Formats: sequence, C-alpha cells, structure tokens
Amino acid sequence: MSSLQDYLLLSSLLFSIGLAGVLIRRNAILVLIGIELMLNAANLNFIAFWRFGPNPSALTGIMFALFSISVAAAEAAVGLAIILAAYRHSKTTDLDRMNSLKG
Amino acid sequence: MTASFMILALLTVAGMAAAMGLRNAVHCVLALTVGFAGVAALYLQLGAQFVGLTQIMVYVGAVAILAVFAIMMTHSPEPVKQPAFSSQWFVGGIVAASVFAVLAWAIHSNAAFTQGLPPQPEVTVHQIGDALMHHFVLQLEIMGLLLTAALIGAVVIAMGHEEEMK
Amino acid sequence: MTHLAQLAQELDQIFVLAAHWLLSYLPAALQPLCSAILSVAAIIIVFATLFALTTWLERKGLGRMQNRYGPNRVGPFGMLQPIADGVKSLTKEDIVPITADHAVHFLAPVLLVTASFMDYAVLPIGRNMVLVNLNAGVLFFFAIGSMMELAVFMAGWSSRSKYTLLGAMRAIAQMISYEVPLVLASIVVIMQAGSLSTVSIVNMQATYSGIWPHWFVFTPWGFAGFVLFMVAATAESNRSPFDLPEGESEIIAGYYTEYSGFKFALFFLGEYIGMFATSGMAITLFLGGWSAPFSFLTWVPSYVWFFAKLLAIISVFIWIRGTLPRLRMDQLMNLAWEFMLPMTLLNLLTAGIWHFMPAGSSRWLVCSTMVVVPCILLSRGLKHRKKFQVRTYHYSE
Amino acid sequence: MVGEGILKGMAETARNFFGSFVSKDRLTTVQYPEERELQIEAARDFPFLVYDGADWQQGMRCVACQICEKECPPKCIFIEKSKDKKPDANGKPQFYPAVFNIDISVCMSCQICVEVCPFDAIKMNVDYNLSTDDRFAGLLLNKQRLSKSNDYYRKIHPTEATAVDARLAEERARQKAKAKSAAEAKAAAEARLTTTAVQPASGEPR
Repeated sequence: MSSLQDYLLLSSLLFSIGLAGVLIRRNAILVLIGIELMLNAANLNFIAFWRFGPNPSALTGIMFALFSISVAAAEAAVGLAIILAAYRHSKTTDLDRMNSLKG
Repeated sequence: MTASFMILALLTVAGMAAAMGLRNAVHCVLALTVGFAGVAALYLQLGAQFVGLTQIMVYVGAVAILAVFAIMMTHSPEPVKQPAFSSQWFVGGIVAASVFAVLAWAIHSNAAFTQGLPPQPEVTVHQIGDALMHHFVLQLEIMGLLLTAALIGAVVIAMGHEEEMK
Repeated sequence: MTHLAQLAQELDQIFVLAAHWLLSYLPAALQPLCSAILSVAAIIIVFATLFALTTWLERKGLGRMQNRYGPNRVGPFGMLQPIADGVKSLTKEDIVPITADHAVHFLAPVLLVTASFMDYAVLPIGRNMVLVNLNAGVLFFFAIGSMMELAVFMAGWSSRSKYTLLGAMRAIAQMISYEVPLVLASIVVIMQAGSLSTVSIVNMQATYSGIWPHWFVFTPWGFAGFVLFMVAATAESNRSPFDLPEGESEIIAGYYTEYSGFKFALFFLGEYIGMFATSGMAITLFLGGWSAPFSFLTWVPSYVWFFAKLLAIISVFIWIRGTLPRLRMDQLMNLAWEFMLPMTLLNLLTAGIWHFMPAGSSRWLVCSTMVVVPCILLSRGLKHRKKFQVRTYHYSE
Repeated sequence: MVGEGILKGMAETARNFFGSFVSKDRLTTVQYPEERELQIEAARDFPFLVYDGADWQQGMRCVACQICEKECPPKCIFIEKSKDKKPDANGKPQFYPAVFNIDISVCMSCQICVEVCPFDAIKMNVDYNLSTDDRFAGLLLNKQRLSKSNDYYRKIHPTEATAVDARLAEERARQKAKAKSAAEAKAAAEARLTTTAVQPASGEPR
C-alpha cells in the first residue's frame, strides 16, 4: 500500500514542475497554466492529508479542495481575460517583450 | 507503493512535465489535460470521488478549453522562431530544483508520513452536501460571490472598449 | 399466479443471472475483472448495434418524410445498409492532410468514441443492470461529457484547415453554452431525489400510486426540465436544428472535414453514441429509467422499457431533424443565454417551491403558472425585440 | 409563443411520413435499374460515330477530316488519319480514321463536334450506364466502341435522324445524278468521238 509520503513526494514534484514552468516559460498563458499546476499539487496534498489524517469524516480536506478548485477556476478565467486584454494592447503574449508599464 | 499509484503518478508527472516543456502551446494544453486527468484519477484512488469528478469537469472541461481558446485568440500568424523558454531559464530551473530538493528532504525526514493507509472512510455526496449547507455555508456563500465577481470581471476585462471593436 | 410472477422476475434478471452463471466457472480472483470486461463488452455491442439500427431508421424515416423510399437495396428493406456502409468506410483510403498534426489527428476520434462510451458506465439500463453504481453518477456523466469538447477541439485544430477550425470553434462555443442549461435542467431532479446516484434516482421513480408511476416528468418542474433538457441535449449532440458545427452549406463538414474512411466513421459513431447517452440520461432523470409506465405492466422486463423509451426519443430526434431548418449562430447563442438559462433558473425556483408546498391542487396550480407564464412572456418578448431581425455587419465597413 | 410553428411543422412532416405509406402517388422516386424514366428526345451525353449498313468498318461515315479534333474545347478527341483510301458507303474512295479515340472522362458533352462535322458522322449518344472499375482504359472509348449503326441513331433521336437521313439521301441522289450525267456526257462524248453522233443526251435535269 502506498503511504502518505509517496503522495507528498508526487505533489511536491508537481509543484516544482509548475514552479519551473512559471519561471522559465515565455508564453503568458503557459505561465498561468503553471500556476494551475501548483494549485493542483496543493489540492493533491489536501486530499492526501484528509485521507491519511486522523479524522476523515470531518471532510475538511475535501471541502478545502473543492473551494480551491473553484478559486482556481475563477483565477483561470480572470487571468486569461487579463492576458487577452494585455495581448490586445501589446500584440504579444511573450512575457520577455511585455516590458513596458506605460498605459 | 502500489502498481496503480505508480502508473497514475508516472502519467501525471509525464503529462505535467510535457505541459511545461513542449514547444507548441496547444500541445502543452493537451498534455496538461492528461496531467489533470491523472490527478483526478489519484483523487478517485484516494476515495474522494466527488472531488475527482469535479476536477475532471472543471479542469479538463473548462480550464483547458479556456486556455485553448486564449491561445487561439492570441496566436500570432507568422511562425514564431524564438525560443520557447525565457532567457534566464537556468535560474528558474535551479530555483525549481532546489524547491523540490528541500520539500523532498523535509518529507523524507519526517517519520510521521510513512504510516500506511487507514481504512477507507465512507463519504457520500449526501454528506458533502450536508457539510456545505451547514458547517461550511458561509464559505460557500463567499465562494459564490467570488465566482460571480470573477465572471463579471472576466467579461468586463476581456470585452474591451466599444471604440476598439470598430 | 406466483409461478407467473417468478417467471417474469427471472426474465427480468435473465442477463444478470446469465452473467453470474458464466462467471461462476472462473476462479474467484478473476471474477471482478471478467465481470467488468463482460459488462463493457455487452454495452459496446448493444449500443454499436443500436447505432447501426439508428442510421438505418434515420435514413428510412427521413426518406419517408421527404416522400422517398430510403435505402431499400441491401437486404430486406435495406436493413443491411449499415453493414455495407461499415465495409465501405473500412475499405476506404485513410487520408491524412500532409500538414496535419498526425498524433493529435489520430487521437481525436479515439478520445471522442472512448468518452462517449464511458457515459454508459452510470446508466441503469435495467433493474440491477448498471456497470458501476457511482455515488456521484450524474456528476460523472457530465464530467465525461465535458471531455468530448476536447476531442472536438483536437480534431478541428490538428487538421490545419480553416473549415475544421471554424467548425471546432463553433462546436465548442455551442457545447459550452448548452452545457449550462443541460446541467441546470437536471439539477431539479437531483434536488427532488436528494441523490446524485442514477440508480437511486430511478428507484425513486419506480413506485406507483394507483396505476400511475412517479416519474419526474409528470410534475410541472419535471416537464419543463425535461423539455429544456432535451433542447440542450439536441444542441450538445450537434443534432439538427443545432447542427451548425457541421453545417454542410457553410463549412463542409465542420471539425471532421479532413477525416476519411474509418476515422470519419468513428466520428459518426461517437456522435450517435453521445446522443444515445444523453437520451439515456434524460430517460433516467425524467422518464423513470427502466420502470414501466403503468403499474400493471411491471411484468415486462425492465430493459425492454429502457430501450423502448430510448427508441421513442431517437424517433423524436429523427422527426425533428426532418422538420426544422438550421439555426443561425446568433440565434443559437441567444436561445441558450436569453431563453434557456433564465428558464432553467426559474425552474430551479419552481422545484424548490414544489418541495415546500403541501401536496394538492394548489401546488400544481402555482408551479404550473410559475413555469408557463414566464415562458410565454419571455418568448413573446424575445420575438418582438427588433434586435433579432436586424443584422449588422461589422467587418464589411 | 415559441413552439407553435415548430408543432405545425412537425405535424406536416408526420403527414408526409404516413402519407408516403398510404398513397403511392406521393413517392417521386424511380427504382432505377428496374424502372426507367422515358428519356426526352434531345437528351445527350457523349458522342458516337455513325456508320451506314451492317459493317462498322465498311460503312464508317467519318473521313478523318479532324475538324472535330481541332474544335473540341477540352481536347478529348484523338484522330489518326489513314495513309490509304477506302471506298465509303457510296463507293467513293475516302480517307478513314485509323485511330479515333474519345476520352469521356474529359468530354464535357458540349456537342460542338456534332455541329462542325460536315459529314454527319459524329452524333450524341444517350447511354449513361458508363461506370467502370478501370478509370483510364475503361473511359477511353476507341473506334469500335464508338461506332453505332444508323439504325441505332434513328432509334434514339428519331426526329433528328429523319432530317439527317433525308438530307443525306438528297445529297447522295444529287451526287448520283451528277455522276450519272457526267458518265452519260462522257459516254456521249465518246460515242461522238467513235461513231457519228445520233442524239446527244440533253434535257437531263442538272
């Protein structure tokens, strides 16, 4: 049977992959997706802790994961809308070229 | 470590890594859905059926499609010959690798995490609904408010100005 | 009399008993796996056969509505036509555009067919005849249904053709827009049944007062929900009059323009299987699943009722296809957001009021009024709005 | 109210659905291989070559003048002129087509070849059962496959064929008369030359 450690290792690996994506990708949309990856890793942690925790019938892990998924969905919608607005302004989604703060 | 966990973990990591590593943005999103589905399968394996199915519905059905739409709408017509990664990619790589190293060390050194799986708790949708309606009702309302605000905000931001449309 | 009743019950459970009998010859360790394989194989065979039957029925029915014979050459009454079509599509050359993204181009029909077959996992097609009784069965159904959009996008994007991309974008926009009323229309049933499990939803409807069953369609909110669900289901499965994604006169065949041979047939199969699945879900939620329409007909095996209802809904689909012309894109979107969405939300409210009012004729009166009057007002208001008639072209200026 | 028109339309299709089972008059389909609709006389699809008499090689009207080959817009006709001359139906020595091919996968049925032919040798056929499993050789009609008798032509286009026959008969009669008069004049001249002339054959209509 797999232990809590395996799930935590997996989720930390996913988190690192997401972090690497956020730090090194140039495309703003993929950076946003990297943030989603990190949120997913956190959700996996919540579910794993709920399952292996002392009091699974309290459902707190599940609730936190559900709310987290909802927040992530809202964040994705707003984030992509911001990227679209930025693209309309600067005609690029390349973060290295979005280097001007002038309105 | 069971075989099913190994397969799912490999699938998830491969999908997520491909999502962050591939050149073509659309391929990235398609790989990402594999990763999301893998995470959903892990939730199902852990007995969180409702969360797993919500994960598929929200991430595969909505977020991935949204990302794909955003990519299509911001697609530059000429083929991009620039590198897919930022100029300071090695800095980012080092940071991510060190974060993973620290986390892995912390997890590995804690003996409390090596305990086996406790018996499967019986979680019905009914219980989740009860909890949402009684214990977590304030959070639920705040979430509804947040989602409404996000919906309106996203529409307003993405809509742009009337003059720009013409 | 008891002897007859026992016979009817055995006939009802004949497939379940046969499966148990078959599995009893296997070692105990293999039994769960083999049981799953057996059920999956049965579902695939039955619904693939139903697909073949439906293509034949559709071509015959549409032919008769247009005063033609329909296929009548292959076999008696042309009944072997689907087999001929299958052989044809299997032997055809499989053309992949040279610029296409080959891996994604190949995966799209596979994903579509897989996703549409996965929908059947939670549909109870008879008493004790369901693949898995998931606790969140309805949620599973909609989650899997949302995967089809991804397959459609993959097909449209990977073909590298403007028609496929336009078709895919149309299809995704339409499927996302109509998924909202589809889910909202089914929520009324979940509210009333208090469960997301398809099996318990059906069990709840399979009771009778007098000779009448307690199907959810026989309530004001249930009827409105059923109609809204069916309209949204028609749009979800890209059937006429909502078949804009594959509008032949505008964009050739939409997202599967660049597919040929067997992959094209897979798309066709996936679309029909998806349609059956949504119809099956409508039957499960509103039409009492496998339960008999009258209490004195309960001796007829349960799966017979399920398939009879399914065929009836398919016939209505064909009938509608033979009648209605295709909508325009703006009409389609307006219908979803300006008519369907308010009506489903109102229906939710109606179902809530129904739940808390005491049973009796006053409950019927109030709830019926709450559904019918806004429907009439809304449709009249939308009809008289000038915006529907005048079209402006932003890009011609 | 939304739905009224939809219901009306559905009633209409239902009426047609059941009506097509009740009355056969509604069904407009012709069950093709067994039943066939009568073709109108002016129907046409691809050209064929007309021959007189019984033997297709002997009675070929075509003299390989190659006008049709030059006029054909999609250039689907290929003619190779013969080196020698053979007597035609009238017994007059003429060139004949050694090769006459029409690629009906290219032909567009415009009938220009028919209109330019001075010998009424090429006409339009009505045979549409031309499907084949060999799309190159099967659709390239050679001289033998193109040749059809004048009787066949008379059968498929009666009015047109009668007019053509009358014209040809008149022309032939004229030629015959011309030949006859020429022969008679020749004979008379010879007679005049050899013996003393008695009576010249005059008064023959020219």
